[in-house]
Amino acid sequence: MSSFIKNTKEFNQIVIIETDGYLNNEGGEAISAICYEKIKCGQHKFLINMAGTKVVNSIGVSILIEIIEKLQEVDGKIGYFNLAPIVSKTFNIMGLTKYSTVFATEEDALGAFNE
Amino acid sequence: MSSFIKNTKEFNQIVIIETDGYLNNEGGEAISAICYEKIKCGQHKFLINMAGTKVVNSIGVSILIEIIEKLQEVDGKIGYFNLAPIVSKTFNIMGLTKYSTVFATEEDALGAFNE
Amino acid sequence: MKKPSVELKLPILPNMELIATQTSEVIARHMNLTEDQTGEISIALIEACINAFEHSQTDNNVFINFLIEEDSLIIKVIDQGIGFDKTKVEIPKIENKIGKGERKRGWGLQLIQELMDSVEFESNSDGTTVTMKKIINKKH
Amino acid sequence: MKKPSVELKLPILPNMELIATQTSEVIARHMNLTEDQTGEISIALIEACINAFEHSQTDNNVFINFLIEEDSLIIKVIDQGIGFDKTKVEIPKIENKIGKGERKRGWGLQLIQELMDSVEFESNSDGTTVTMKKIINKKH
Ligand SMILES: Nc1ncnc2c1ncn2[C@@H]1O[C@H](COP(=O)(O)OP(=O)(O)O)[C@@H](O)[C@H]1O
Ligand SMILES: Nc1ncnc2c1ncn2[C@@H]1O[C@H](COP(=O)(O)OP(=O)(O)O)[C@@H](O)[C@H]1O
Repeated sequence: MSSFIKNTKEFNQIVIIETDGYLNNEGGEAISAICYEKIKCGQHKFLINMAGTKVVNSIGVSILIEIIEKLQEVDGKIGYFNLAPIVSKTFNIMGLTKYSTVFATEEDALGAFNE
Repeated sequence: MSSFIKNTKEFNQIVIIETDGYLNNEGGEAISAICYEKIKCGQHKFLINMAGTKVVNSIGVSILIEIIEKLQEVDGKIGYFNLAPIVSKTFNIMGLTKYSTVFATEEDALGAFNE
Repeated sequence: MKKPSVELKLPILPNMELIATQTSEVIARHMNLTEDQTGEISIALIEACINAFEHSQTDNNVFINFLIEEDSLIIKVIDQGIGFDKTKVEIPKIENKIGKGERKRGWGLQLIQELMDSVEFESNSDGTTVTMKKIINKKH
Repeated sequence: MKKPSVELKLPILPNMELIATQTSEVIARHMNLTEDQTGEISIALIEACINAFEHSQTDNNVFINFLIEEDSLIIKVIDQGIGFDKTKVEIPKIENKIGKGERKRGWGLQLIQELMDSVEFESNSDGTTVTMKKIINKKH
């Protein structure tokens, strides 16, 4: 497993992935590998805890767009929490926030995804 | 107060100083300013929590040697805990560990200083 | 007195753009920039470096110059790559990328322009120079 | 193929040595060095930079070159300062510094030599070049 993935857990049918370090091409692919695997097994709610990710690049974030697209096919969704302000800003500029949600905390995220 | 000093507290006549960031000249002087002030008021046991200090330079560490010297005059002592391995190694090479003690944790440090 | 500058020469290797951002963070602290501005510069710089790396030969280098001015930070990212015509680059929209099997990438220039106060491109077949400027909001 | 190198040109400003260590940390990660070796290089480099800054004119620059070899990392710190005679520098001992009103400083060269695998000094009145080498222990 890539060292970019710090931890993966499941909770109430929600997959929560915790990242660590630079979200680049490799980091994005490490996330998508997990998501695609879990989608095959019938999961379709994903949350990413990005507390450990202080810096991203647009290639890594583009891979999140691929995941969003894939999730539309299965009526799934993805969200993020614990984002550094600049990561949140980058997601905004790229428009991810039109198709997925940035939450402040894990609690907020789980609350919304459990509905 | 310098932003290098994250927190200062007193506990059982022991002054505990928590640092944050690069221990350079300025950082060293921020520590010594507190120590000299407290020595004037009769304190002479000091512990430094260096969890937030991942990098040091020899000028900053030399100021700790000045503090050790000053503490000898008042029969006081100084110790450190939560050191990054390279900080601990630097203290060893410079010989600080002959005149002061590196502890693994706050608990160990307080235990030894309370005796 | 001469204005202080920091210059980097980076090889084309994975993640070397992090040297550029780490450098910009030290400079930002020196200039007493806000955390927001520091982050904006970091991401813009990463994107400019990735472009420079991606369109260069592996034996080339990428040069990054930071010019510390009184009220701004000017950063030049210089490559010896194949060059490009900025006017031909489409502005990306996520609506056009999702559900259409389109290439998801193409955000670098857009991010640079949104995150910096001014950006200039000089490009020809010998390479590209991106000049980005951040006007300083001092902390407090 | 040419060996990859990273080159920095730093101005004489407070804490600019952190650019050098941040750079060495990115390179160390690229080379898959252990945390111990990464830290040793960081501190040695800080000390070499501080010396270079301290003995240069403020209008000068300090140059740092990292040469990434198969089994070692070679770092050169080059200043245009006043130079010095390494053989005249005393080896510091804490016993001689405590309780004697002596200057507490004088540890930089000692740290560099203890932390790196080999160190060479070339110095004359036009400046000093310190060449330090770390032989790589790969992780695992
Ligand atoms: N430094 C450069 N050298 C050559 N071409 C470049 C450079 N920077 C950008 N380009 C061109 O502009 C396009 C858009 O760049 P960008 O917005 O960063 O997105 P991406 O690199 O993901 O395609 C690139 O696909 C490339 O054709
Ligand atoms: N790059 C340099 N240029 C000129 N003199 C130097 C340089 N590096 C070291 N020196 C000399 O060597 C002495 C010892 O250096 P060092 O061990 O780093 O301790 P310190 O700098 O604290 O005195 C310095 O005081 C200085 O006289």
